[in-house]
Amino acid sequence: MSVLSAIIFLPILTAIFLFFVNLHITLVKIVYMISTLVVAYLALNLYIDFDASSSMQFIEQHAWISQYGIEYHVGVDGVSLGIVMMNALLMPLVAIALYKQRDKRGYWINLLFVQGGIMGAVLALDLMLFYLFWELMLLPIFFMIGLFGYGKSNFISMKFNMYTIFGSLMMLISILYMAVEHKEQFGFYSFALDELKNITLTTTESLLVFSGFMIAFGIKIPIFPFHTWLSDTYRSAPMGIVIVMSALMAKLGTYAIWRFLFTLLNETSQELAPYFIWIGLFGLIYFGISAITQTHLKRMFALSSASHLSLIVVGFFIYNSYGLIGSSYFIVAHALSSAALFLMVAMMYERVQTYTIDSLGGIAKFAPLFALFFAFFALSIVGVPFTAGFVAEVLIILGAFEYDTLIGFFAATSLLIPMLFMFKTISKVLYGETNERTKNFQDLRSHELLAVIPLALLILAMGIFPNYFIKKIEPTAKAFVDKKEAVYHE
Amino acid sequence: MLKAYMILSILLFSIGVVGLISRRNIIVIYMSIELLLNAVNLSLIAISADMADSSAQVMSLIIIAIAASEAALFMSLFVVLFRNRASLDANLFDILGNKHA
Amino acid sequence: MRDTLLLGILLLSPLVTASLIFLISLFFKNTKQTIYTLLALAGSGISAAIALYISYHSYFEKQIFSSHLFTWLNIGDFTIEVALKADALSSFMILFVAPVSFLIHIYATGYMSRDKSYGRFFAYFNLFIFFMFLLVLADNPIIMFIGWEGVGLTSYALIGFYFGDIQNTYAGNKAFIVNRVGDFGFLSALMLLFLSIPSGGFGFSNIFLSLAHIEPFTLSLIAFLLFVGAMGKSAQIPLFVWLPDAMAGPTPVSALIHAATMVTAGVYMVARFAPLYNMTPEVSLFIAYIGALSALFAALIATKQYDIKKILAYSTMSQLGFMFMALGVGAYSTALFHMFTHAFFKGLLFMAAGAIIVAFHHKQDIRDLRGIKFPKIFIMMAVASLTITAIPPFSAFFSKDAIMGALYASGHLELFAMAFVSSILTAFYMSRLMVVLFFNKGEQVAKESPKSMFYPMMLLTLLSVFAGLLNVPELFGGDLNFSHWLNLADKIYTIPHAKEWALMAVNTLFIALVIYNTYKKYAYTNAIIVEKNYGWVTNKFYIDEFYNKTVVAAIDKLSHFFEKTVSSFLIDEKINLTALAYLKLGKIVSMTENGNVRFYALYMLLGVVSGFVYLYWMLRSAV
Amino acid sequence: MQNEILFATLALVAIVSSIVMISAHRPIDSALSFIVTLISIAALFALVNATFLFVVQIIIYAGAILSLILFIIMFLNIKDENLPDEKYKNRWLLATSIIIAPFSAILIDLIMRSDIAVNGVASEGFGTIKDVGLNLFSKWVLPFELVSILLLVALVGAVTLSKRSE
Repeated sequence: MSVLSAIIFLPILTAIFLFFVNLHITLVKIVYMISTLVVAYLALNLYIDFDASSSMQFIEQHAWISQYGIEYHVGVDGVSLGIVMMNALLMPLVAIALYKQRDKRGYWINLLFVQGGIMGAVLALDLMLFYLFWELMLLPIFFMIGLFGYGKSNFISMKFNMYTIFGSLMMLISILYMAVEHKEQFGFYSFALDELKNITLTTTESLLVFSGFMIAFGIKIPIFPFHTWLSDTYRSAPMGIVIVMSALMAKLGTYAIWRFLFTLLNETSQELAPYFIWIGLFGLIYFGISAITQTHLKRMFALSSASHLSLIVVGFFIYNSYGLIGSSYFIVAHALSSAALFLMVAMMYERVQTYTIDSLGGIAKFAPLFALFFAFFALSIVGVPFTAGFVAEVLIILGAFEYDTLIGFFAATSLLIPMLFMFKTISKVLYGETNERTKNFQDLRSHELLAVIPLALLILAMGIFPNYFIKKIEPTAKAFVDKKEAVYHE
Repeated sequence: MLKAYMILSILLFSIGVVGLISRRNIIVIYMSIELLLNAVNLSLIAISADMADSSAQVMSLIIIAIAASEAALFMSLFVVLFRNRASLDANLFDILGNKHA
Repeated sequence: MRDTLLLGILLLSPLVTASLIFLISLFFKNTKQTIYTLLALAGSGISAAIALYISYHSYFEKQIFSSHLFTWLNIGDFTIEVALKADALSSFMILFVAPVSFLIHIYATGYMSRDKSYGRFFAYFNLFIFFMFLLVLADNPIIMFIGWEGVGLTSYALIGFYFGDIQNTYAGNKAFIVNRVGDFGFLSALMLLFLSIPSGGFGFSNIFLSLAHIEPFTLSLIAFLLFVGAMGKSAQIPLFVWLPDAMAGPTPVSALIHAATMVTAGVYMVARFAPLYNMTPEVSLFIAYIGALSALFAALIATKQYDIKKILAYSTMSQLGFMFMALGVGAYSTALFHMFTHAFFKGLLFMAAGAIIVAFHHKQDIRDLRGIKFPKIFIMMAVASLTITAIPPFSAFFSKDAIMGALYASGHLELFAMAFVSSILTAFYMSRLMVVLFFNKGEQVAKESPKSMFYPMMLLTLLSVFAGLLNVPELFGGDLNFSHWLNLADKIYTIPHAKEWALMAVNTLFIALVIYNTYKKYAYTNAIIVEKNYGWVTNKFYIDEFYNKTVVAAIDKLSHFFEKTVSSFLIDEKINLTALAYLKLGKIVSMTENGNVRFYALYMLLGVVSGFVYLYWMLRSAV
Repeated sequence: MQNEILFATLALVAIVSSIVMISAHRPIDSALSFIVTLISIAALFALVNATFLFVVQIIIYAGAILSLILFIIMFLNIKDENLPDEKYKNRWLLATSIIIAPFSAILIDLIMRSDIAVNGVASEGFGTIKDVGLNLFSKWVLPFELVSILLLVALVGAVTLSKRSE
């Protein structure tokens, strides 16, 4: 059993154990902490052992349903490493920050399931396995929104699931189609990424298969116009899930575009890239501007995430190493920042019991630590220098300029638009006069500090010394670009 | 002759089905069911005559016996239903549906 | 090694002290102010000392200090080093940035002494100068951009320092947002520049070597976009709107940001890219026109302002316009020299204004401050005012006169005319300010300013008077030491001495006349009260209103449109309707399952009949 | 020929009376016309020499079952307001007839076109009580026994059902 399998299955097994063994809630939290910490430790080891000079590694491969060529096949490369690290890191931090707020066993069990699901989906190299984990991470979210959500949570969790399952089914059709094609062309079924990329499809076929995948990923990210589940879901979902969704799951959509679409349908992806770049740029501006007049904090950050995710999509589709590295870096940077910011929002909600931006104000006066971290994380989302987001944005913009000057200019608006809503929010939440709600605002407690300080330090480290981190992504990017060149010259 | 009998049987059967589905009065529905049985009996008898084999007659005899037992049950059912609802409307008896769920 | 040590300490001492102050103020609530004071002064003092040392060596021994710290990014060809370099230009910048910052620090310890957020203030303050040093010392444009953004960011924090009033925060927001518009241009330019030059590093020297490879259009685009960045940072038309609002911050902030540091960054950047601008004369000319317009426009608005700090703010914008005019015609070192003197006299003016504001209980309207008695401040402020109006022999006389001369010599007489009018207007609004404040009947007498505020001002007064001597033109027997030191790609303009004398004389004469007339009009009269305080000029030509109505309102409208119309109505509602349609369909279909057995019989019949028909049809077609 | 005329008449009577049965509004009318149907069917049995079944049909159906129905109708004392208000009865009848028409048509068509008649030669005493009885108690004894159980069950069921629940 390799380290990757351990990382995938430890949370899932722990969750199953907690599900069947009725422990006291305190014990549940302790078991949760132990499990996530072990995963974090394993992931850290993985990061250290990760060979920065090669691409795919730690591959583990077992036959599973050999009749149909379905395999248990996992591996990690520079891009997925980032998501794995974030997933491993954020889960214990979420618990540290929120452990006082949630006293339901199901909350923690579902979070563990989500963690395992995301790990599996990130690491899977077999499409059936990927599909399995992709669905596995959805279900806990469905339950969590339904059970612990706010507002019309049943409706919203239903809507979210309908949306995503619709997408997943489209993807399943594409996967099955490719497997059957493989059978027809090579005589045996296979769902392995490396095998499926060899099949030849006609233009129409590849377009349809591409759309099947793209609908699934596009809904999950979300790109325009599949975004309407987003703000309601974020508003309603409990904070643990919001963090997971914005920091990890949405990234998984962009990651999957890169991992699966670009591998399986390289030429089609390149042909369609301009359209998706424009959709991404439109989304960047559209979501950003939509966010400006939001009054609900979680909705606003939801749109803000969507805006940045569109930029990540652009980064992937511009198909050069700057874009790819920038996007991969942005995945990690944004995961850190948005998770941290949502944590801050959760802490704020615990104190003032409201998410409405206009009913806040003056928090900085009594809670300087809170204000400092809130402002810092908000600014890190905007991408000010010395934060990880800045590096990523610069790289993506550079890639965009290399691709096309006009697209570069549009990508560079990411300097402007997020700032408009973020500064408005910072001002209204932290500054101004205190009011009834905020006058007794308690500053950060020590366990909360414990959760946010690592995030802040990591954001700073990634902003000041990006080279150390980027070295791990570079070979992956290089392999990718070489492959692109190969297609280009054919 | 057999064909004529069969056709008549089919026609009577069809009329029975029409009555069974169209009517809401449960007594008429019951009688439609009896008509169905009779239509079948008719065809059995006709076949029996044609093949000169009395087994089919035994069958229809058994059918008649079953019809009789059915009649007994139906009658008691009518009594119970009418007692409870004071109506013979078949549409009233719809607890199978999701309206009452 | 020595270079690394010097530059590293110069750069890091403000950062380290800022972090320390931050941590202390966050975690130890009852720290004495003295500790903050010591840390803050240590941070900027060490930097200032090293800056002077470096400049000294640079000036006299033509040394270049450079240091390579670490590799920031390295992707294929894209290598960004965190490298610092103090060449002549950078040394020149730190020569005034660091000491003036230090003086403002000392001043601020007095000014802010009663403020509860003393620690936070100095944390921001030191952070600000850290970013300023990074901007100035960076050896490649990306690192420069980091400093550039950092300066904007900390200025946001400083302008919105009194966040109890949300308007101050909004002023900070405005500053940063407008700056970021400029940054958008700057970064775009850098990206284009990077992609245009062949590989081999992105240091300044390498960039300038490769400029010849870039096609002219791209080059012009880059030059223009870089200037967009400068527009934002240096408050030129049309990105100047943040500057007057930025006066919401404490006065030392105004002195720091608007005299010596942040606003001058744009000028520095254009001067840094002088080789580039020399190759794109049309963009240079554009810069000159923008500068001229800004100078004139700001000077015009300043004549009708009543807030003491706002007058100075517009005056800053106007002086920056002068600098850009000079940059535009290629007289880089002249522009830089004006920036040098400007740092002193404008810093002094702001400090004096701050002293007045503190002494008179935070009154800022000159109509409420008529006829104040504040002799020491009066003397210093008078010196500064005479300097800014370019009366000989004060320092700005040399710098501004050089600009005028360059403009005249460049042949763009329309620029010269605009500069001339601006200069006259400068004389008017400055003397109006002085006369209203000090030459009126009034009973308000101030307490003495604290020593910590007074001595820095003293020093700046001296510098305002004598700094001009550092770059005396040939006309007066000097040899333009500074210009030779900076050694920039200046265009050299020579005009006959007689003409130069004439220009100077006419200029000075006009200024003197204006001052005299202003005195006559405002001294011991109520002219300032009866003056009409409405109309286009007083309301800054309704530029703010214009931006609010167009840009801000448009974005708001667009946001509502996107959210309400596109997202909710056009997309979400349609998707919900689809879902609803399925729900309706489900209801309709479930109506068939009504529990009524005869209906079930009917369905069975339907099934049987269709089965029959199908089989029959199959049979018929088979036969 | 005589047989054909007789068959035609009886068939016509059976059909018409059954149509009357399914379309009559009041159950008593239905029941009475159903008797006519049953008797004509019994007569049709007789026409093909199924004499025993003829008798059984008359006695059990027309006699026992129908009188039971009539008795129930009387016993329940059904008034007009107890009857379902079958506003769309005729439409329903028409619609269902149309639906079933292809079913009948196809079956009739198939029967007409196929050659199903065996034309076996009937032995002496075919259809008599002896013939049927021998058959019943030799080849069909198990179904016979099962039917008796069924009748018992029905009996018990009927009693249980009509008992008033407390």
